Amino acid sequence: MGITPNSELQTPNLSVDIAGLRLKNPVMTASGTFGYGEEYSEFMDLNRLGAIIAKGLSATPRQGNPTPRIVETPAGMLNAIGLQNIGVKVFIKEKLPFLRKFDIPVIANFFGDSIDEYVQAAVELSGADGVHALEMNISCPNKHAGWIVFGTDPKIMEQVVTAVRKETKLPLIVKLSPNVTDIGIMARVAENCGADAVSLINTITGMVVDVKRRRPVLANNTGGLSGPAVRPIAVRMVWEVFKAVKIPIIGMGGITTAGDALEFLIAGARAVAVGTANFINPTATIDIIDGIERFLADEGILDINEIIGSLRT
Amino acid sequence: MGITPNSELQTPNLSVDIAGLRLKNPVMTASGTFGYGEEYSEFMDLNRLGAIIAKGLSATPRQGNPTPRIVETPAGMLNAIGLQNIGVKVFIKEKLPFLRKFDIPVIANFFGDSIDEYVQAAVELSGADGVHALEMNISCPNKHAGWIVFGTDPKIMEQVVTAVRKETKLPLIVKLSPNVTDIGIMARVAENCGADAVSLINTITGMVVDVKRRRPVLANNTGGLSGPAVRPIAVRMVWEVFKAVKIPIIGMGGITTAGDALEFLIAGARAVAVGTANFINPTATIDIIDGIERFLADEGILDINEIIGSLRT
Amino acid sequence: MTRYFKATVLENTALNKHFRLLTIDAGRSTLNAQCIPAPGQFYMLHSNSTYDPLLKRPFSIFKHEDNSLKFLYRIRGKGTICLSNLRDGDIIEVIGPLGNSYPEPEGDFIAIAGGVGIASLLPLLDICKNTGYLFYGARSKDELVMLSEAGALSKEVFVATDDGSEGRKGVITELLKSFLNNLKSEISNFKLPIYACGPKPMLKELSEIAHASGMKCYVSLEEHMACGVGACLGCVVKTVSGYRRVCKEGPVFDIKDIVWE
Amino acid sequence: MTRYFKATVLENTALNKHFRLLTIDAGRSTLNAQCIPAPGQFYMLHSNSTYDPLLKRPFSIFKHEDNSLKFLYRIRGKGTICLSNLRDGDIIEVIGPLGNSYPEPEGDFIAIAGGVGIASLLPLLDICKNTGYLFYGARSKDELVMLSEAGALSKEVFVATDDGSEGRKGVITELLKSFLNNLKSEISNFKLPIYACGPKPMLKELSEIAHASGMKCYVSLEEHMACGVGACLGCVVKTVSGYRRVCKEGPVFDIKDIVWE
Ligand SMILES: Cc1cc2nc3c(=O)[nH]c(=O)nc-3n(C[C@H](O)[C@H](O)[C@H](O)COP(=O)(O)OP(=O)(O)OC[C@H]3O[C@@H](n4cnc5c(N)ncnc54)[C@H](O)[C@@H]3O)c2cc1C
Ligand SMILES: Cc1cc2nc3c(=O)[nH]c(=O)nc-3n(C[C@H](O)[C@H](O)[C@H](O)COP(=O)(O)OP(=O)(O)OC[C@H]3O[C@@H](n4cnc5c(N)ncnc54)[C@H](O)[C@@H]3O)c2cc1C
Ligand SMILES: Cc1cc2nc3c(=O)[nH]c(=O)nc-3n(C[C@H](O)[C@H](O)[C@H](O)COP(=O)(O)O)c2cc1C
Ligand SMILES: Cc1cc2nc3c(=O)[nH]c(=O)nc-3n(C[C@H](O)[C@H](O)[C@H](O)COP(=O)(O)O)c2cc1C
Ligand code: FES
Ligand code: FES
Repeated sequence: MGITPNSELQTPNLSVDIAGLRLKNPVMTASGTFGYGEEYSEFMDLNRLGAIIAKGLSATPRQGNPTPRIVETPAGMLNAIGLQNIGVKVFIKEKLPFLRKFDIPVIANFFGDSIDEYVQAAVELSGADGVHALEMNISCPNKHAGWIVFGTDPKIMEQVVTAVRKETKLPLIVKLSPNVTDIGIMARVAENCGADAVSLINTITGMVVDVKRRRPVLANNTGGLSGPAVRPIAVRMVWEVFKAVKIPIIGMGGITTAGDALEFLIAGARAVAVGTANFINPTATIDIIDGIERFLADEGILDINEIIGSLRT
Repeated sequence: MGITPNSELQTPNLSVDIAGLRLKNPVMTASGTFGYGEEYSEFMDLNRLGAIIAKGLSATPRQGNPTPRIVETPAGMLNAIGLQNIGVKVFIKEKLPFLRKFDIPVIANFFGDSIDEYVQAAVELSGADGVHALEMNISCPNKHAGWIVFGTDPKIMEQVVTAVRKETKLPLIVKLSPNVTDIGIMARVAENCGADAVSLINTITGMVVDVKRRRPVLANNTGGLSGPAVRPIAVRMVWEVFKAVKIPIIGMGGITTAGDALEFLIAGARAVAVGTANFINPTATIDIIDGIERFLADEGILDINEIIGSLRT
Repeated sequence: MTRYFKATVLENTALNKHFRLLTIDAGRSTLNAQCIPAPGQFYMLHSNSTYDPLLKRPFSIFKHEDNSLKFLYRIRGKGTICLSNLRDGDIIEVIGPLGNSYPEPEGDFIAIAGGVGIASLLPLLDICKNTGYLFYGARSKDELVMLSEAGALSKEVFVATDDGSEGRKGVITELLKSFLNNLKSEISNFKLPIYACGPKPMLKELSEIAHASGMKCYVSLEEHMACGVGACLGCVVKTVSGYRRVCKEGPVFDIKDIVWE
Repeated sequence: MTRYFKATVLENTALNKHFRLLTIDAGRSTLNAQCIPAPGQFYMLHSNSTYDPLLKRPFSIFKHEDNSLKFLYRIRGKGTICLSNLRDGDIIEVIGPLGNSYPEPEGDFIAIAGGVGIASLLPLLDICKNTGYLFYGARSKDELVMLSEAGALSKEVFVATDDGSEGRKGVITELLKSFLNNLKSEISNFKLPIYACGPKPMLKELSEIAHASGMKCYVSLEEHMACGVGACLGCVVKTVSGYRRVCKEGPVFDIKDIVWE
């Protein structure tokens, strides 16, 4: 009798608050690596996740890039899916009903190739039942600004984040591009434009050459690098952003184990997202949640919030 | 009799010209990964190399960072050596005599934490017998500009490259930092300031956290990521620089096999440097040279210059 | 009852320099009713506990019996080299069975395999014993793995090798063409469904043969895959109705739907 | 006559859950006069043909005989897990022997090993048979690997374990201290050289003991290494004359030169 309440007391608290969302635990799925949840639902109880970040959506459907779209690299992979997606409307009609069945926040990731498109997608998603927050992927080229990527130019980024912020009351997460000189500056732009949180990192641009054919392996020439290979870069960037802004951070980039996730949390992320690791291990997210809980218990830490940003340098 | 001249004719030409240097083949050693040549001389005939790029030097000796200085990451490693070096004067007196015994270009890599220090190192190295070219490492913080890294700010970079260019007649290679939004712009700055070539990439800043101790593993907190993990990023950057400038490119970042080296050459590098791979395989450079020759022979390519920049996109 | 499990290597036999046959024990619980592989389905296999190679690799089910699954594979690059180093008792990670399967032929059919494509077609020949005309092409005699085994399950076997070391010299589609021409001259409205797995040039050629002859043709396609379960959109193929996932809507497609690029 | 070579695994024996003994065949040509390892020297080993783990790992020479080299290792992380998966006939890449070695004692000496530090000291006990007082500490009884083997080569053996499951309970330096105190009370100017290999806290403690007693003390240090040959400057240790490379000027240092951080 005396033992039960005691050991219950010592089950560490894993829940965190991000941008007005309360998460059971800090582990989400990274956009584009978990479909719309269905594909992985046979492997786990989706209700165990901190949140689902769904595959990126645009106002109108996109067919994406020709193939090959992926190529493996040492401890990583490049992808050039080209943001293939079913469009916001079909998502709301066909995918949200499935996601609404679960008791976890659904974060819709979206993008556009003009400010108008961003706003349109954000507005439509904000009106949908079952979308709890928006994640804005700004690693897309702007067709009205010489195809400069929104997220690599502070001014263009400011415009698009401001425009979206005005049109949605949902928590707004801005997903930062790592292909910049100073990601702290970009995070500050997002913060100043009213973002409720930032998430990072998106993929790092890379290329693999087929030497026999003298061609890039990917039909799109370049692709985005993800997976364990990028993790040290991502952890460093999370730490830089943690020092630069006050809004919460969702950290990602190569997280594969609980230990990896803890690196991000300690460096300042209030939550993490698991991407490429889902492909290798469909239950990666659950294993990571369990591992974090075990770590906290072993270390005698009662609340995960105690370790967030606890890095001593 | 008839066969010999024929097959001799078909030994492909591997030699390339960079910044006024003629190299036997395009394979060099990356600065900081090959010491001053001595350490690896027992494993190979140094005369077989295209060139040696020596460990980075400053005008005065540096003791470098506390330990741990290195940590392994997936398919890569972080280093924070802190540019420990014996200083230009000791290099000239104690290390150059050994290097002069070989019939290959010696490229001295140097740095400083102020423009004056850069100039001083460059001037002293330019007067030394046996230094054939200079490689300027601009991935160092500038103590007079709030410790902003020279190579991440086009204006600061312009100042330091211009200052050094004025003071040396030796071929000047500017080694670019990958921690920038647009490496093509940085390469153009180097070109406009009179650099004879650019080399890239230097390491990408990263961090690994010891989750038990809630501390970075490296005493310096962050370190530079190198090795196969970064290769796709490096190849992409070489390709971007190839499109941005006319001066030759020395490509590096994760090159471990002849196939890797060929990726860089095809993407536009006129020569390559092998770094981290030396640690794994002390004869990596020689294996790569042999492998490139075999590839050219197999493909019926008579001159390596035919494949440089031959990427079809 | 999950399609993600760890399995124990029972055997990993070298058939020759290039090919191996891997047998794994999937355990009783994982091979229940929902998880019995159908011909044409595949599994994602990972043989390594480090991050290089990173991704699982797709392999067609070659045979299954009780708890054991067999895969026939060709050693190509990093992933299959690691696979070839597996020894009895090693543990590998598996997702599967994945994808759709060959629609079951209603009577006689033609199976055309290019190289290791035989791995995907053998289970079909097996469940439809002695009703398939097998056309099997490879680079040379020693790359015609499992020929006698596949032959024993087929109604008739036609073989071609690039170097002529066994069967007709040349590509297997040429043999198929002359077979069809002969038959057509005998039977005016001759039609059999074709089931194919092999390299892209073979499949393209087939698409013309199928079109010209008006015969149904099902092809099993290969694409680079990351997830294998439909989540990453990495493995798509262009079809008349847009990009379709090889791992989910495929790997078997009706050849007339494919837009060759 | 190169210190970089491929070797064949002859045996990779599990001694218990944590420790293994690896025996490799270095081949005749690689173990010629210049390449015979001295006590304290080490080799860089790589057991994997992929890029993860990437770097070779340093291991002290434990024994050598004709063409064979033996390493005693503790399973820690990625690299040693891969090492533990090696089987007879596997090929591994080796650089060595590297670094300096223990200066040969002129008479009796003290060897103090913490855990797997015994691997580095055993060859010293071996070439100076029965002249070494061995102090051997470990976490518990089953981690006192090679105790009887090392004991047989020593003049006397003192054992301590953290949990008291064998020998004295506590740290081994305490045993050494009381040994020295006893002797000092008997022999006024008692001095023996100390040779040490073990975890940093033990070495720090030793540095005080050596300082207080005025005895010579040689320590073998461990640092993260990338190249092992002196090129990367990754493995330095702070000494009174600045940073010195553990792989080149070390791994054996005079303890009085070390600046503990
Ligand atoms: C549905 C399906 C079923 C398959 N069944 C078999 C089989 O039964 N037996 C067999 O030997 N092979 C089969 N393959 C091909 C097999 O997956 C590849 O040979 C294997 O992935 C090569 O991996 P690697 O690392 O050795 O080669 P590498 O060339 O080093 O691989 C590099 C990357 O390219 C991918 N890749 C390379 N070739 C192929 C390919 N042909 N198809 C898909 N991805 C490729 C790899 O998965 C990896 O991501 C099948 C492929 C698919 C899509
Ligand atoms: C000169 C020398 C001799 C050694 N001799 C032996 C020996 O005979 N037997 C034995 O069991 N161990 C020995 N070690 C320690 C051994 O090198 C490490 O246990 C091993 O590198 C751990 O690798 P890992 O990948 O399993 O562990 P991980 O902790 O996963 O390694 C991560 C990284 O840290 C490095 N690292 C971790 N621990 C150490 C350590 N203690 N010393 C140096 N680098 C470390 C690894 O090399 C790797 O780069 C020696 C170390 C040195 C420097
Ligand atoms: C196949 C694939 C598709 C992706 N699609 C998207 C996307 O649609 N929107 C987005 O913001 N990020 C997308 N990403 C980026 C991931 O969400 C994540 O930021 C990145 O992969 C780094 O995390 P990881 O290393 O854990 O995969 C995609 C990544 C991959 C690998
Ligand atoms: C241990 C180490 C030390 C290095 N020291 C220097 C240096 O002194 N100067 C410099 O310009 N680059 C230095 N570099 C960067 C390399 O020259 C090279 O640019 C980088 O490592 C990428 O190549 P790689 O992936 O082949 O190692 C160092 C790299 C490593 C790993
Ligand atoms: S492999 Fe991921 S969708 Fe098919
Ligand atoms: S490990 Fe490179 S200098 Fe010692």
